Amino acid sequence: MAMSNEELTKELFTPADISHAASEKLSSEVVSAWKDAFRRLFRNKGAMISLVILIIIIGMSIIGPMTSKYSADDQSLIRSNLPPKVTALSWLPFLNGKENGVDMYQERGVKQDFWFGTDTLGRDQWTRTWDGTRISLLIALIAALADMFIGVVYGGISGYFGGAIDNVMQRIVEIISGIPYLVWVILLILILQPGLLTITIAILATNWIAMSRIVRGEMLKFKNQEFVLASRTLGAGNGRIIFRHLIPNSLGMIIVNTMFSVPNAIFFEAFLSFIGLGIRDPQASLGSLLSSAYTVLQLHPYQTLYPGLVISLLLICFNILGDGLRDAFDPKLRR
Amino acid sequence: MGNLLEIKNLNVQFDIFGAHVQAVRGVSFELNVGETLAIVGESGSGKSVTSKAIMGLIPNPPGKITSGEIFFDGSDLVKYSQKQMQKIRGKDISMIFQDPMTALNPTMKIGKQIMEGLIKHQNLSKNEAKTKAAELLKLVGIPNPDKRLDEYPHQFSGGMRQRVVIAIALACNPKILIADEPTTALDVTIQAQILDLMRDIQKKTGTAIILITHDLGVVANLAQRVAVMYGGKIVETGTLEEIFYNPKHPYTWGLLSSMPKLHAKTDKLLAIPGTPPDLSDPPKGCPFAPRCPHAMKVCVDHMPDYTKLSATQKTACWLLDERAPKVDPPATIGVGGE
Amino acid sequence: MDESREKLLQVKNLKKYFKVSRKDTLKAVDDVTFDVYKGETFGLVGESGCGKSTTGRTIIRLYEPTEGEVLFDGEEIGGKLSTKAKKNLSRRMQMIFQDPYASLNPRMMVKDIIAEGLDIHHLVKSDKERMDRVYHLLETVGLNREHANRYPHEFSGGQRQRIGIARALAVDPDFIIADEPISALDVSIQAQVVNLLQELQEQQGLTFLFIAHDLSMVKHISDRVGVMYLGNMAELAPSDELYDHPLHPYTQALLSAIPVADPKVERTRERIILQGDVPSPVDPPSGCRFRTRCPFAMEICAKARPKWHEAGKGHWVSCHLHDDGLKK
Amino acid sequence: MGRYVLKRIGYMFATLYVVITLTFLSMKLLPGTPFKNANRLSPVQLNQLKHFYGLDQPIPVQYVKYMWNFIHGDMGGSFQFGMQPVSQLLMAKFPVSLDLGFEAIIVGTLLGILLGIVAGLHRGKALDWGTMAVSIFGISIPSFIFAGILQYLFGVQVRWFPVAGWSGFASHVLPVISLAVYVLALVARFMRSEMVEVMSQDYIVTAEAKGLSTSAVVFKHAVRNALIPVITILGPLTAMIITGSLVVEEIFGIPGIGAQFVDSVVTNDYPMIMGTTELYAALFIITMLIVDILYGIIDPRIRLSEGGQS
Amino acid sequence: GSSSSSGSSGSSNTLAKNQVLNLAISQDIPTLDPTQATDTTSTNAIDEMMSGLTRMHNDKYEWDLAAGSPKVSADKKTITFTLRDSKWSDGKPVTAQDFVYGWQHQNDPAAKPQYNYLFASTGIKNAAAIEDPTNKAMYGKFQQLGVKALDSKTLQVTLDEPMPSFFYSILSQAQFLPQREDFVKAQGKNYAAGPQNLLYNGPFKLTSWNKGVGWTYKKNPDYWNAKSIKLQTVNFQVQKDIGTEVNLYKTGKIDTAFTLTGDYVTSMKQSNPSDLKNNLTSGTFFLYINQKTNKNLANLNLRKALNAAIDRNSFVKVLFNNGSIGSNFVVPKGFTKGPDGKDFRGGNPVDGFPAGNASNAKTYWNKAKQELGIKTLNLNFLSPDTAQYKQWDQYLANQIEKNLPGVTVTINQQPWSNYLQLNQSFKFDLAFSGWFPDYQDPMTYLDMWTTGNPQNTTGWSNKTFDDLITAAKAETGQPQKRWNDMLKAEKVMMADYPIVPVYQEGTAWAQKPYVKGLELPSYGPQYDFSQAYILQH
Ligand SMILES: Nc1ncnc2c1ncn2[C@@H]1O[C@H](COP(=O)(O)OP(=O)(O)OP(=O)(O)O)[C@@H](O)[C@H]1O
Ligand SMILES: Nc1ncnc2c1ncn2[C@@H]1O[C@H](COP(=O)(O)OP(=O)(O)OP(=O)(O)O)[C@@H](O)[C@H]1O
Ligand SMILES: [Mg+2]
Ligand SMILES: [Mg+2]
Repeated sequence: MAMSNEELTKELFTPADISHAASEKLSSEVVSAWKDAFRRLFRNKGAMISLVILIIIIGMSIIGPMTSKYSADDQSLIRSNLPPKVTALSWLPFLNGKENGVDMYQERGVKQDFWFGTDTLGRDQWTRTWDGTRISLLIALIAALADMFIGVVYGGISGYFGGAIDNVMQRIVEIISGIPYLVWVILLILILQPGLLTITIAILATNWIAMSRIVRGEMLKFKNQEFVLASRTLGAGNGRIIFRHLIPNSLGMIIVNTMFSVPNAIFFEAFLSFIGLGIRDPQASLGSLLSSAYTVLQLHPYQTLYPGLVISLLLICFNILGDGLRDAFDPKLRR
Repeated sequence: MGNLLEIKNLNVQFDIFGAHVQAVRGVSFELNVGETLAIVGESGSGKSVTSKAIMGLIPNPPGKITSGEIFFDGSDLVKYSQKQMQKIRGKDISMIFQDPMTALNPTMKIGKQIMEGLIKHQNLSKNEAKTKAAELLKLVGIPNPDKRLDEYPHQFSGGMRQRVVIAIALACNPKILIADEPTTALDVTIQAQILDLMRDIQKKTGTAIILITHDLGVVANLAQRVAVMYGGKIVETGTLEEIFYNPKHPYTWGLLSSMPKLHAKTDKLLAIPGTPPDLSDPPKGCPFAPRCPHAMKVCVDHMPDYTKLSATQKTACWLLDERAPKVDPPATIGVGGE
Repeated sequence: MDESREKLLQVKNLKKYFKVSRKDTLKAVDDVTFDVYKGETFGLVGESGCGKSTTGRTIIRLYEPTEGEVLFDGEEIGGKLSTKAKKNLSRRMQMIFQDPYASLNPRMMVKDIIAEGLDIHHLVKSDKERMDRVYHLLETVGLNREHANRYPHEFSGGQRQRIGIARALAVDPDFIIADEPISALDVSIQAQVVNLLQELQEQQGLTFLFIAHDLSMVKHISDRVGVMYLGNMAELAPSDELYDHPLHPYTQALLSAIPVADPKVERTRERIILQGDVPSPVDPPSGCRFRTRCPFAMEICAKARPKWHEAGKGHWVSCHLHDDGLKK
Repeated sequence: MGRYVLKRIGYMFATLYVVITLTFLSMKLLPGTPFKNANRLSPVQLNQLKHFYGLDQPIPVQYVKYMWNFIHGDMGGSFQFGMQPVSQLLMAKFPVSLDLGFEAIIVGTLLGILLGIVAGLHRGKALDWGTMAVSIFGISIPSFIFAGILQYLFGVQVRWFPVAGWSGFASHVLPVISLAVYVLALVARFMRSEMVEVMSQDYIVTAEAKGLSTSAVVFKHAVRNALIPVITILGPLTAMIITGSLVVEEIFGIPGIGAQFVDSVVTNDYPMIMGTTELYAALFIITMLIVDILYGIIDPRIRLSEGGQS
Repeated sequence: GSSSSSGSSGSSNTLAKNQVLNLAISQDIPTLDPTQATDTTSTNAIDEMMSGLTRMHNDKYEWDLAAGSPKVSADKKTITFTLRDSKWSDGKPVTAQDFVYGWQHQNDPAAKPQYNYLFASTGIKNAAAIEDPTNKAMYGKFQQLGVKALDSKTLQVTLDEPMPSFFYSILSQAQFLPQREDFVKAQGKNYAAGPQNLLYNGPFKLTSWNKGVGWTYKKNPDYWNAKSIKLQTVNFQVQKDIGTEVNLYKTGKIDTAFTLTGDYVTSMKQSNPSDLKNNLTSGTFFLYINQKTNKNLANLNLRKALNAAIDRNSFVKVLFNNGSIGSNFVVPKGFTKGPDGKDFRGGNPVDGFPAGNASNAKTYWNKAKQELGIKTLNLNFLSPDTAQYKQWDQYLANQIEKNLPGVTVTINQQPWSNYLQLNQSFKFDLAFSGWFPDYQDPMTYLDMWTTGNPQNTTGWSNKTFDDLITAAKAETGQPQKRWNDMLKAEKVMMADYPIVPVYQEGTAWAQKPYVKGLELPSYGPQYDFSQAYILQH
């Protein structure tokens, strides 16, 4: 109506050549549901920042230890409990190697800088922190992977086949979850030997329940969806239905849940370390670093600070990324 | 009859994922006391958004009224604060929603859900409200109302729930009742019950009704005036007879002829090809142009003005321009009117 | 109808019960009998929950029938089937689903959705052949080649429904069960799909079982119509016959309840407004299922189940009012 | 309802029985003996001690004996506590843990619900962001670090609260906070997403269309419905609290059962491990039952007689 | 009082009106039943509340209920004590019969005693036979134990062997206390369950015991020596976490913080330097070397190399900082004095037998490699899994790996019960362990290393050593010769290095300046309140 009638020429009033195919045209780009989800994820600033931080932390856990000439178990009591020092940044109050105003490096005659300081046995906290990060991540990874597999398989079988199989499998889950997992884990660790493997097994033994519930729910949700029925009327077998239809559609939830089970594993290992059932010495994990640093929290707070910072960052990032993924995969938020 | 409600050039926009969905684009209409106005149109054409805008219930974010006025009893509701709107909602204007299964709070007793509005707007005591609620249930045809008040929605069938929703909407004798697809989710036999009920009630209370639907049968049954929406705009409006027997917009034609006739044998339905426009990137010209069998070059880039065809009928189509070629409506149109 | 026409599908006393709890059995389909002739469209109508979908799904073997016989092309397909027979059946009998959003796997490309049947039955030898078939099918349903590499969520409801149809057509079936293929679509789009189905039937000689609750559409598309109520078949007749001379009180009520898109007709119509709701199929009324809402209910209706009998030529009904014994 | 509860209680005992049996068997897999001074004993003396406590009998016999005594309310004596009856020790310490956990759950849940409501109602705005930051922080700091910092800041530095102990209101503050943070964080997150979900439901629009005030819509309609899924995490949360309280009890010197449990596991104090496990399991199962019953109370759709959620 | 942390005002010399001492302790009292007590917390508590014939004070025994030196027969096998007048807390006198019952009860299988082997170690007549389940004739016949009440004030003890030198000091232990038969029987299952379920005859009475929280002693006015006791009240609260204990101390909630280690000592040194005290205990820590199942470890040079590889001085200074000393000996410093009045460590080298330094270690290791024909060696290092051990284990393992190139050490931390099992079944190469004395005599450190002794979990066997120990055991009549034999035995043993001695434990504690006279003896109970008092502050 912005246009006055005069500007409209008679010529405009002839039939337009509008093909109906044109109205069926789609925007030019091909977008899969996955791409769509990831695109939404990429638009989520929080999740992206978390992802970047995670990648940096993972990178540091691999290259971090190499940048120090000290290995994780390189002890020297002369270097015991040195505060962090970075000569280039020594104008910063917490990177000047001073504790209570005394330059500990001078006092002990230590020339080398320790960026994150040292622990009581004189080990380089920088190396140990990144080493520990790697172990913690490894625990998380193994736990998440296997948890994913056990949980997915268990939940998948239970949900897909349903009926009596489902009934029996759900009773078993009920009993397992009727026992506080802490109890099982501790007993398990005692019966086996404490260490990386045992912790992993212990986490596995109980962690998958949540995943199995979710996958079962997904199976129940999808197995009677019309696209699955359609595939069945086309003569598809169980294998095709499970691997072409059900799993791809549940994968979003599986990934999201994994994102939340990763921090759980890290957290749990830290807790085990605190009660003395964590990783085996002299290996370090973030949890074991924290639990030994905790005793000197007031005396040498920096020993807690750096592993604490890394573990918190890790958990925060995984959580935010998990939230982001959940939003990205939420069908309700899709257009 | 004075204008009870007058909407002028309403625009509503939703901001989602970087896109701006222009759900309603310059909608104007008025509603008179005691009449029933039907708004029909394609899914996504902005019917519900228009009605929610009247109620002041556009979720914000992501939605907002970008411009326009909604005059109710002479004052502009768009300018009202939430508090002021709360005084109007449920009392002067109330609303029934499409899906009776989800429109009731599953954890609250039916009685309480009906009483809430009464207590708020009519300052009734609890007991008075309860008595009134029972009366309302009776009015909408639910037997045993006193007992039923203490039950939960899940103990009601779909048709009964829709009656409860209607009872809630009618509780305070509203001047306007907006019914957004009140029967779409119901079976035909139940639908007939509900339509009957609504007509009865309007007779008794004189409430003006805005009936939103895409079922032209329902429109024919209940409405006096009709507005046809397409792509966020009202493309044609008129009385029931004008729209059914003398429609001028090709979309209205398409709508009417794509319905099979129960009493006349049609060989082939007249389908409207294509799909409705994407409102996040609405067409510059007539939104129906891409699907219109009579589209002209002008339609693509220029939105037509309304042409006043009678005191009551207005149509926005370039075909009505004197420069346009003469086009006849499809043969099936107007058959009922002989 | 011509008695000599070949029966493609025979459903005899079909029953499908679901166990919903330890004590309760839901009788979704309870003793339903009908035939579908080659090349015709058989319409199935009824209110929500009356067992239309269950009937369709039981025929196509998504559900095991509880009781009864189903013969397809003269062969029994009701009981246990060999894998080969099942596969064969799944080529000849196909289904179109109601919900255009739920019936396409959002994680698969359109070409893979359409070609799924081809893959399962190894109907194509090369990738090129496969793509050719897909393109052809897309064009058949009025879409174009570009759409092959798209994902379902990019399409509108009508387009999706057409993809669903293409998928069903891919295996060259003889018989298609269309379970409310248009209920979820816009009025203006419904016609597109209905027209498409009719065209396909003409071109390919398909047979349809068309399930819907929209009687006007069913009447438009079907040759014969069956009306279901609460798991039972209430009435079955050629569509014009049914609409012009409904025998069963339920059919009559149903027909009168449909609002007609014509103000004058609406204003003058006499309606039969049924009271109350459909009873639960877990605990259906004794005798005639409809008696609780029937304006003409008699004593006998509570006691005996009305017989399924032919009241006129090709006009079947199950009602005591029309029972020969009672008519007198 | 009554029958359903009875059935659930039946299930409960069955689960408990399995727990007891499994714990008993795993006990037998634990290496070592429960005798602390075993290094000073000759093998003969050691065997003698084992004989005193019936540990030399075949496992089935021990099992039957244990079950027999258990049914009769005798859980045996604790090896690390000079054979003091386990039941007495548990009764002395368990209430403290229960108290701590209960306070933490209450505080954490209430605050978490509140925060979740606030965040959910201000979705995408600063308040939402801030609340969720607090919440994510809460689940990202190991509780022992958090407890240590709280103790140092508020116990040693500003001295508002006692450093340790479990007597009087002031002494509860720090441990309860340390433990409640996690609960709060988890509940807040859940509550937020439920609020967002519920606020977009049709019945909320219906309520708004009645002209109810915003607070009435939120508190009378939204919160109750949003609470339903939140209740389901209370079960797993009690389990979390068990782990958390173990740490917090140790740091704040709270005479609860947590630290005791680890000690008993480490010293092979069989009767004590069994007793504590049984108690934990019972608590856990009862919580689940309560949660289910609560579920039915809050959500009328879930008729308990129909078996509730599967 | 909640005065500020340093308490510098507490230098007055007047006694405080309220003689109250507040303490924290890492563990609740496991049991107050003398028959069940095996651990220090229990025995300490029992010791505060009960009196036996003797009482340890300043590392020496003093006569407690024994009125003075007993009559000792010529063969030193019969000892007759006269009891002084003293009362139980219910007013009844303590009699010789109470001792007889107490001792017999300790040997009654029905009471399920856990520490009764002390009677056999002490040589009480028939004790060994009564305690031996394989001895069909005597087992469980506690009536045959060599203890008799001649009258209510006279107690006669008969021994199988001549009286050992530690005889009087061991009599102070919980196992040798009197118990009242009527009371024990009346209480039955409830005996010692709480303050009301006990009779007291010692310096303090237990007035409250809140399980898991703490307990309170009040001075016992009926104690025969009550006038020498100044403290009115001692409060204990249970705190497992040392950090919390230190915080409690700093905020003035407790008057003494015990068992400070490394970092906490440093922390205290900064905040309350003048409050810090330390002391040497008689606990020794060492590594068992398993040469029974690991044949490489049977090589002397390898064992010497292991001994030389560890820098003990840095270890104790940096990681403990509590007065612990590096050790190269078996019998600890300041534990017992010989007949000549000289400390045992005065007889053999005071600081032990030189183990050598890192370069010696390499030399030994090279020799060992040659002799054994190996290049590398992996050692399984068994240790208890208690928190403190973590750091120590890592240090020791690292020292060995660092100074003996080619040796790798795998740390295997196990819960105590499992540790014992693995240790006794020789499933380790090196095992970290500590030893606390059973009685005040070097023999408690030495005889365990004899061939076939169950505590000798090294597999080391040396005839000369065995002979010297046997001789010394028989020579109770010749104290000096016995002493010399024991000195010689230690020398023989340390020439063979069947173990790697690491350190002798010290203990550091912080004590407010107004707390005086609190003793932490090196042998006997952990702390001794009998002389403690509180100054005004
Ligand atoms: N809350 C919302 N957020 C984003 N977009 C919205 C929202 N509500 C409506 N829209 C958009 O506004 C447009 C008009 O929607 P509206 O609900 O008014 O359609 P309608 O005509 O009522 O259709 P239907 O017949 O399907 O109910 C649609 O494109 C829809 O996507
Ligand atoms: N898998 C199933 N398990 C249990 N009950 C079922 C199942 N499928 C259908 N039903 C029940 O059977 C009855 C008939 O269902 P059906 O889906 O066949 O009805 P319909 O006529 O297709 O209805 P609609 O028009 O709503 O699609 C309903 O009451 C339904 O709840
Ligand atoms: Mg709408
Ligand atoms: Mg259906």
